[in-house]
Amino acid sequence: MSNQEEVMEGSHAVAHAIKGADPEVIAAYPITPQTHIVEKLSQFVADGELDSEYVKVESEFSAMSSCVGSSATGARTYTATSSQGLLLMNEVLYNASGLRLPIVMGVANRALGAPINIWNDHSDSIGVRDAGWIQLYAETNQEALDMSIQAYEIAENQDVMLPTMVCMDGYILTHTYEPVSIPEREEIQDFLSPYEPEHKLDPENPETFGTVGFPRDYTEFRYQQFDAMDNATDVIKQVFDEYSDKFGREQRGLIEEYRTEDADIVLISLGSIMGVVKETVDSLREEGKKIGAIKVRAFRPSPAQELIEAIKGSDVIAVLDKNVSIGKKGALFTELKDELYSSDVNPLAKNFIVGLGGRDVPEDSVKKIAKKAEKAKEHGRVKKEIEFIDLKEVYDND
Amino acid sequence: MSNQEEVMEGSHAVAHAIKGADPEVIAAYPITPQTHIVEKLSQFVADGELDSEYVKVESEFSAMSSCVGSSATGARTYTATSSQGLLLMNEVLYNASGLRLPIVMGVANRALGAPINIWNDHSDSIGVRDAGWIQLYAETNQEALDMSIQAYEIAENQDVMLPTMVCMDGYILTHTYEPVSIPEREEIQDFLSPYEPEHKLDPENPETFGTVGFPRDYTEFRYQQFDAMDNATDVIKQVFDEYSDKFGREQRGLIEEYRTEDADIVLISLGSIMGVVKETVDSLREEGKKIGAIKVRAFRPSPAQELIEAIKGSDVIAVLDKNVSIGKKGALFTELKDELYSSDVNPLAKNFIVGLGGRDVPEDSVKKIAKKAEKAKEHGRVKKEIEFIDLKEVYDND
Amino acid sequence: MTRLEKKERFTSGHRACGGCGLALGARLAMKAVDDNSIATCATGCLEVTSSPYPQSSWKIPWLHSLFENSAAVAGGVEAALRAKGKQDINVVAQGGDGGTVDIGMRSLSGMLERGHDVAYICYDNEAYMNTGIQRSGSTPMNASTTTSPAGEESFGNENRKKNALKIAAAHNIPYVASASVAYPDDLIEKVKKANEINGPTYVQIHTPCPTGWGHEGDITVKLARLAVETGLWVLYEREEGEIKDVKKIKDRKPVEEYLKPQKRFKHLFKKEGGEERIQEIQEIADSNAEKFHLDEE
Amino acid sequence: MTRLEKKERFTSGHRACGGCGLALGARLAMKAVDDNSIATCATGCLEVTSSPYPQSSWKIPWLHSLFENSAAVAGGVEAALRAKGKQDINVVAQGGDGGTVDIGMRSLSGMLERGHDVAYICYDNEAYMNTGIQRSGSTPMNASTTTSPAGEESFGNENRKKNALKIAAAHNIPYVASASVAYPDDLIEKVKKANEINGPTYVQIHTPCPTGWGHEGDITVKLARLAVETGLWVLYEREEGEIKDVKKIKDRKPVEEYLKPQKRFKHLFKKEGGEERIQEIQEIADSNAEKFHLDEE
Amino acid sequence: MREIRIHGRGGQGSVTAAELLAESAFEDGLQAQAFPAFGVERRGAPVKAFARLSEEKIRRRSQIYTPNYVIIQDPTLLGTVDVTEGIQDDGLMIVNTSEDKESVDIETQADLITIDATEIALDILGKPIMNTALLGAFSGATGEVSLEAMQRRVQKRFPGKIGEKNAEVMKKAKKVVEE
Amino acid sequence: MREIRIHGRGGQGSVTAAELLAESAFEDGLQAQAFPAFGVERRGAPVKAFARLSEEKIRRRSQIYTPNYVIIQDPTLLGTVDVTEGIQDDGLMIVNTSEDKESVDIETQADLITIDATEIALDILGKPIMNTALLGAFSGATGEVSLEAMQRRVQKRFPGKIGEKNAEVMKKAKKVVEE
Amino acid sequence: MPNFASIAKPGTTENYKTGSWRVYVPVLDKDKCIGCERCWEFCPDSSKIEEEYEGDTIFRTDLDYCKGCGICAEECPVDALEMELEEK
Amino acid sequence: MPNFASIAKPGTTENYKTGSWRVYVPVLDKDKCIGCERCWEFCPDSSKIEEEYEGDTIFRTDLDYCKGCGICAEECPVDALEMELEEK
Ligand SMILES: Cc1ncc(C[n+]2csc(CCOP(=O)(O)OP(=O)(O)O)c2C)c(N)n1
Ligand SMILES: Cc1ncc(C[n+]2csc(CCOP(=O)(O)OP(=O)(O)O)c2C)c(N)n1
Ligand code: SF4
Ligand code: SF4
Ligand code: SF4
Ligand code: SF4
Ligand code: SF4
Ligand code: SF4
Ligand SMILES: [Mg+2]
Ligand SMILES: [Mg+2]
Repeated sequence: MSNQEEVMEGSHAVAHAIKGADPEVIAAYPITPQTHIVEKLSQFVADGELDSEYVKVESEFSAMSSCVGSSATGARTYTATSSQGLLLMNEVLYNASGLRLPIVMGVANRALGAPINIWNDHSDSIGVRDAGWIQLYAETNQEALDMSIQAYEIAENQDVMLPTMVCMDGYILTHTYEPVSIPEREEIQDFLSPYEPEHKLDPENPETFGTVGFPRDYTEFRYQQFDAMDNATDVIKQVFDEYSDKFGREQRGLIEEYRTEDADIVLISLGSIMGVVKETVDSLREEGKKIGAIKVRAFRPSPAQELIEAIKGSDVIAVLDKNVSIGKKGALFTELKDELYSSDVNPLAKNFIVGLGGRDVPEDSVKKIAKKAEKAKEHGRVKKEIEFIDLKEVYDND
Repeated sequence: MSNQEEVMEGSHAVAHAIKGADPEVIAAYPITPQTHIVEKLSQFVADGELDSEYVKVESEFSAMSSCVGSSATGARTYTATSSQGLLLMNEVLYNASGLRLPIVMGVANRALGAPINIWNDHSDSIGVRDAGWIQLYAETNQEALDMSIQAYEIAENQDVMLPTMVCMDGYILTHTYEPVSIPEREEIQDFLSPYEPEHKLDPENPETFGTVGFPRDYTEFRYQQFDAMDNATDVIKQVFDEYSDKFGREQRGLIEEYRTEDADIVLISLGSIMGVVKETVDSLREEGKKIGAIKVRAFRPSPAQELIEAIKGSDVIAVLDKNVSIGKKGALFTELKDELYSSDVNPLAKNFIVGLGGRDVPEDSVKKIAKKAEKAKEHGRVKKEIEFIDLKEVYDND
Repeated sequence: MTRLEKKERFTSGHRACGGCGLALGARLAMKAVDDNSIATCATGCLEVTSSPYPQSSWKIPWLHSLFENSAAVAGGVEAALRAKGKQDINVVAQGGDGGTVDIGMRSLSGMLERGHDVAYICYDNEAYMNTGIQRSGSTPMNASTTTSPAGEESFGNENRKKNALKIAAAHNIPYVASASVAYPDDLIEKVKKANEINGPTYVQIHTPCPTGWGHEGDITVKLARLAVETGLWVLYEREEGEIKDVKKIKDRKPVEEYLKPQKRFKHLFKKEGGEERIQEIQEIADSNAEKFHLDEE
Repeated sequence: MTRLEKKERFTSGHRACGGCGLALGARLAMKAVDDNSIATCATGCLEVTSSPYPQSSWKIPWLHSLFENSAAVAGGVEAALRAKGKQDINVVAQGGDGGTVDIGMRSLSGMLERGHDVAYICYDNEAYMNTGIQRSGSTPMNASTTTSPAGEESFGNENRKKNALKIAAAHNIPYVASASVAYPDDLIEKVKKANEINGPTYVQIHTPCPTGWGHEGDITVKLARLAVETGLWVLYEREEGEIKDVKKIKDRKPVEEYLKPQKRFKHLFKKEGGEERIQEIQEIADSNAEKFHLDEE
Repeated sequence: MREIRIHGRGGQGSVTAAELLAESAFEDGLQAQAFPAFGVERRGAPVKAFARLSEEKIRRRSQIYTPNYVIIQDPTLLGTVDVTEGIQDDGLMIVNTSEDKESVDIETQADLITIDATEIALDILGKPIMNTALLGAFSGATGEVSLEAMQRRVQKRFPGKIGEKNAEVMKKAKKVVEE
Repeated sequence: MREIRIHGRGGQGSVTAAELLAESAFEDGLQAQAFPAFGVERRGAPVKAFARLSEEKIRRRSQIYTPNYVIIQDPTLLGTVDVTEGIQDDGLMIVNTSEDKESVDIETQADLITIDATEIALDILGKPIMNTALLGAFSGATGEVSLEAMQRRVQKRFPGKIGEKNAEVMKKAKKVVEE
Repeated sequence: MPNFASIAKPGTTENYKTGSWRVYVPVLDKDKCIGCERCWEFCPDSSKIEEEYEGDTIFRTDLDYCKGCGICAEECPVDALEMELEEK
Repeated sequence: MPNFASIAKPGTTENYKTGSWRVYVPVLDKDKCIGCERCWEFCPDSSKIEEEYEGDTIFRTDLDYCKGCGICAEECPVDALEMELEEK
């Protein structure tokens, strides 16, 4: 199929990518909107197209637990989940990263209950941002499938050895058909280094994993993880570059800039919303506005340096968060402002909470946001720092 | 016992406070270092001193789930946990807050595995800061027990109706004996408003709880939660004031300032570490240094305004985080800098990761931190923004 | 002549598929509880189709929390009622087969073990239907689902249906029963009994799912009946550990009659080797017949 | 004359209390697995005392992940071995009673149901010992623990010991067995068999805990023996569902002999009403005797 | 960019229709996108599916509010669902009905054509699965997508007899519309 | 502020001793704190417990590194544990041993006293539980805490015979030390 | 927003008429019907209404909710119900 | 830091001598010992060492690890072991 594009559902595109990465073990549990990924993988296995052990666990907790067992045994491992499933795995997520197991997980982003809601936002993966996982966010199905391959090369790098999440918007990507180009299995295998971990469960060399870490050593283990995440920054760039070169993509860097060169106003977000953001930028550019956008492709490690660099020169940044920490703000916004504070780049900053629980974010809403940013620029100050966009009735906080 | 001090373990002090608050249902699962709290409560029940239904669940997931059931039935409810137990509850935490159930939970803060570690840090409760719970942090056993009472008055307030965590450092508080004053049961009952929720599971008025929230409504529900957390800011202050007045405490406000009046350098943290921080401030003050400290008592809602106000005039702030988001920084630091960015208070800011997994933080370490802050002041800039303190050997990043 | 209670505590307007056995099961079960009851419900078809905010199909107080905790939530409700001295109120926990025998197993096991006065009802449609027909522990052997699809190298689900009734009974609870939407009186009687008995009780109701099983909605009840008549789903009670009141079968039908109308078993009739698989299923029915002395002489 | 394998795969220097039945159990179980094995272990006394970084008491590859997932982790190990064509390596999952019958029940149930080739060993010391002797589902009735303390209004634990052997067996797995540290040969034979049999197997070992039960360390083995001799802990195997090889008792001892040396039952001998409680326990032993035909004529 | 909305009922293949549309357009050299109305609908309930066609890469992933084309699979929907919502004034609505367009109960500025897709489907497939007939009609009425591409895609998706018959249905429907 | 470290073995009541110390000092009007060395130690393993006494409110909650007083419950610890670690030069070490202080294998600048607490305990309690004897000795040797307060606290904690006997043990030990 | 915790009032899905989902409709031959109630018992949508017809009890379909699944027709012991494609 | 994932080498707790925990010590009457191995079998700390004594097999205690629990003495069928307060 190489470089031959095909119209395909996002979930299936990812499943094809994973088939090419050839994990030895898949352990997964169904949850909307991740289901089509694992169903497709099941079908590959049933049809003999993929030679993985597929463990049909009884819960997400066991999905990630079986991944831990499998990865510690030296097997390349895959799982995927969403929302409630990711929350249920929470304890195991920390465990996987603390054990330094390069598991790759697809996250079909979905909102959290209560109230139960099966539609897209980012509260799920953002909510586990402390768990020590690398987090990549895809804008398109192409990116989702490419990242699913890249993830193995990043995670399994000896200087990294951290589990990696590939986040894609539930429904908006997973259930949407669009053209993608899927590398051949051989090409993928050729791109990926074989997984040969230094330590694994092996009767030939019987090591003990998951010991008690006393106060004497614990800080150092955490620091090593911290350090590895630091290393990941370069490794990610390198892998993105190599991949782009090999497969003719232009997906480089932890962030992507869009018409930011001379932009006074910069819209910043992550995931599939970037499409409509770019469209909005284009149409506002046509109106003569100096506006640009930044897409965050890696949220962990935090792309601090890249962001500051890209924002330089702008007057106002508007951060669109598809999550909100109740009692605080959107996570991307908070984390970005942290970086801005200690830089000499100091635009006005506004946070917009958008798209919670599948609330659609059409161009009009993004234009509204751009207008608010413009107003801030005019006034030279931010009146209301955080706003929920398209809030109904009494709750409209305009 | 009123205002009659007694030397008591922190866990037992909290258990006494809870006994006074008289929850109808307790559902808890043992985990170090929370155990003494629930063991004491068990003993109270076994001895007929406390008339609660004590549900000895088979996991923390069920602990919080039973709390959800109980609280939704209109019963005042208590639980306590730590670390892995809190992580395991994660999914239910979001559920409890989304259902707006004013459950009170004690968290005996402990580090997270892997590697498994039973000692104190704040990664557990900080790790669930997005879950929609109010989070209070105690410095002393007195504060822990007072907060355990105050929590009900805050959580059950009709303008709040949010679950509340009372965080206390594992071992350092839970297992330490020190003098505390425990109000009489009658005084506590007198202080607390009766719990009479507007909505509950009741055959007389059979409502449906936990419905599906479609994209049409979901944002609004989240916004209501956001709003309620906003209300909590004032409610907390009010409850703290009333309590202080009634019981002769001086625990007011979402933060506590310590000798900050003319301080050039301000150390900021939360929890039991504040004791040694204050000691350090005193001894550096004696050396003539203009140094002060701020204790964060409420982390959710974020005490943004109060913090900015208190920091005003300082040259350097040093934030001591007993947690670290791998790939980012300490949460208190990141969140504080977010607030600073949009204020006109602009000290230099440094982040120190301390006390992970029970690593002791003696006065010497705090002095080291203060010295680093001083150096930053001298140089007029921050060289290294985040530092792990007391890192061993090769890992020392000085 | 009218035998069943007319009052509907699970009302019309729910969004279940036409011919949904689960909806029928819930409707019948709700005839067995009186108004003085509180229900919990796990995530799944039943929950999603019955509680689209701001609407609800439930006439008794009802709480959905999560997928895996219906039993634990019910335990909390029951504890609260005990604390309030309102033991007269019945507590019913509900879940699908996935929410019960798989992801809900720990919370169910804990609730049973602790002896809560809760009647647990499992609506068994033999797969995760709400998410699109994935295999659950309760999926019968050789059924094709979206995660155990029949394919070149697969005959569908490889494991035998998990025996949740036996697992529940192993908790030494006073009452366990199987029921079927094809036998409404029996179903209602069993749920009633489960409610009346003090302590934890467990009832598993077989509820065919036209969408998931791939049959026309009109034969939902017929299929439920065939499951019983072939010996694949045995109706019985277990009181204080003793098996009781097994529904005997007059002329046990061959399993093909049950399998044939269902798309999930289609491959057994098409693929080479399918016959042996059908035989395997027949053996399950035969062994049930033997174990439970099903055949009426 | 030397009968047990001399090789220790669970070595000295572990931090278990003196006289720990659990450590003895693990040591014996590790004699039943050969070097070509991989073990997982749930959080608990065994894990904490045997793996203080940078040291380990384990001679076979060993992995501790969390408290509640030993079975699921082992399932993942086994799947990886299958993928690598290394089915010759044995996989052993270990957990305490709490990690098995309570918090680990879902993951255990799932592993058993899916048919992984894993031998699960539950070390049953009848409470959460690692965290300071809290009640578990496996705590016997009337035992005082820190969360089910005897007190003015309490005789300790209110529920009967959960029958995890029966629950495991209800999963239709090929082999289930109970063992005791007082019978090392029997124990080793059973763990060996569990390992050899293809598919999921479950062995529960009774392991007295001086600290938690409140007895002197020297009588750990004696107490384990008394549990068997009184009929409170029955040694048996269940192969393909059939109970086999029940260890018969010559002169069944009264339960007092077992209860008396243990502080957790002290209140039964002191508090008013204790006698009836002891009688209750005797009845459990008697009913075991009846069910399993324990008494040797 | 052209935006298309398809109305149908759960089980009628509206989503498949949107997907086939996108696939075929892509074969024709257009950029294309298709997605369902992400819902919890069950068999029988009214559902929607969407597609976008464009000469340029499609980046927009928001819902479709002002479609250029609306396809209605089932005339019984007209009473229940606001099928005209947002339809562009110069847009086109294609309705499956045995009636002629004057008698159809739709008020719109947009163009409207009717086709008895059910009849065609019953005729050729023997089943009232109308989605492919409506695609054929769409091809005929709009020229946005070639019949050939559609036929190839439907046969790819349903190899063998079923695909062939559906290709026939498409052709027939296209012809009917063009007449 | 005075800082105290108690060495013992799991099961010997070192933590209880620290707690009683704090409680008694508080009764005497001092501020006090007690805490264990937070570990995973099992019965028989060497353990430590700590206490702080002060005229002012105690805010410090870090570990104790340079104790003023060290109490050693069990002479067999001397070979295994560095009991002198951090002891202040003007500090005091109290060792339970039947030997006299010259023969005890401890090198320190601090003062050192020995007491045969085991004998006293065996004598009065009939069990080798030495913690209360050592508390009595501490009271006698340092005067930091009154015997009376200690006796009240131990009787409060262990009502009845056991408390009484332990009070007696304390008194006896204090006297022995003072002699 | 009527409340803050997504709470719904009992039985309110009755405001949603699932009758619109129907493609086929059960048509009753009132004369055949013996009022045995089986159709009502087995209807997943509680869509049968008891009624008098010429002095006898019969069960007619509640077209507001009937989804046309056909169970009633299938289960009617006297074949009093026939499923027909509905003209709306 | 020897590795990054808290991995330990097999059997290394043997570097930690739990013998120091001991208060009582089992003292063997070598002449009584019949070398039956029961003490070794039942020792939770693998602290018995097989040895020759006057041509016979006996089991002596490994004082490096023996915690002095007393199981061996309790289980010895010929009472060859006695627990004594250890003088260190
Ligand atoms: C933790 C978690 N994992 C997965 C899901 C997704 N999910 C919701 S319902 C469901 C399947 C329900 O199956 P079952 O319990 O059998 O009920 P049914 O829908 O078949 O009636 C799944 C997998 C979830 N909501 N939460
Ligand atoms: C999710 C979670 N909850 C609680 C704990 C605390 N915890 C660790 S071990 C343990 C008890 C272990 O009991 P059991 O499984 O019976 O093993 P034992 O220590 O008795 O041998 C508990 C409660 C934990 N580690 N993780
Ligand atoms: S999918 Fe099956 S169980 Fe779910 S609503 Fe439809 S018919 Fe009922
Ligand atoms: S507490 Fe019990 S089980 Fe744990 S190490 Fe000590 S004796 Fe063994
Ligand atoms: S089942 Fe048939 S006969 Fe019976 S009431 Fe219904 S329509 Fe009438
Ligand atoms: S067709 Fe189905 S929904 Fe309609 S009345 Fe008959 S059984 Fe009920
Ligand atoms: S048990 Fe006794 S007789 Fe047997 S080997 Fe040991 S010491 Fe010797
Ligand atoms: S006393 Fe205990 S530890 Fe020592 S050798 Fe005997 S059995 Fe082993
Ligand atoms: Mg199901
Ligand atoms: Mg245990």
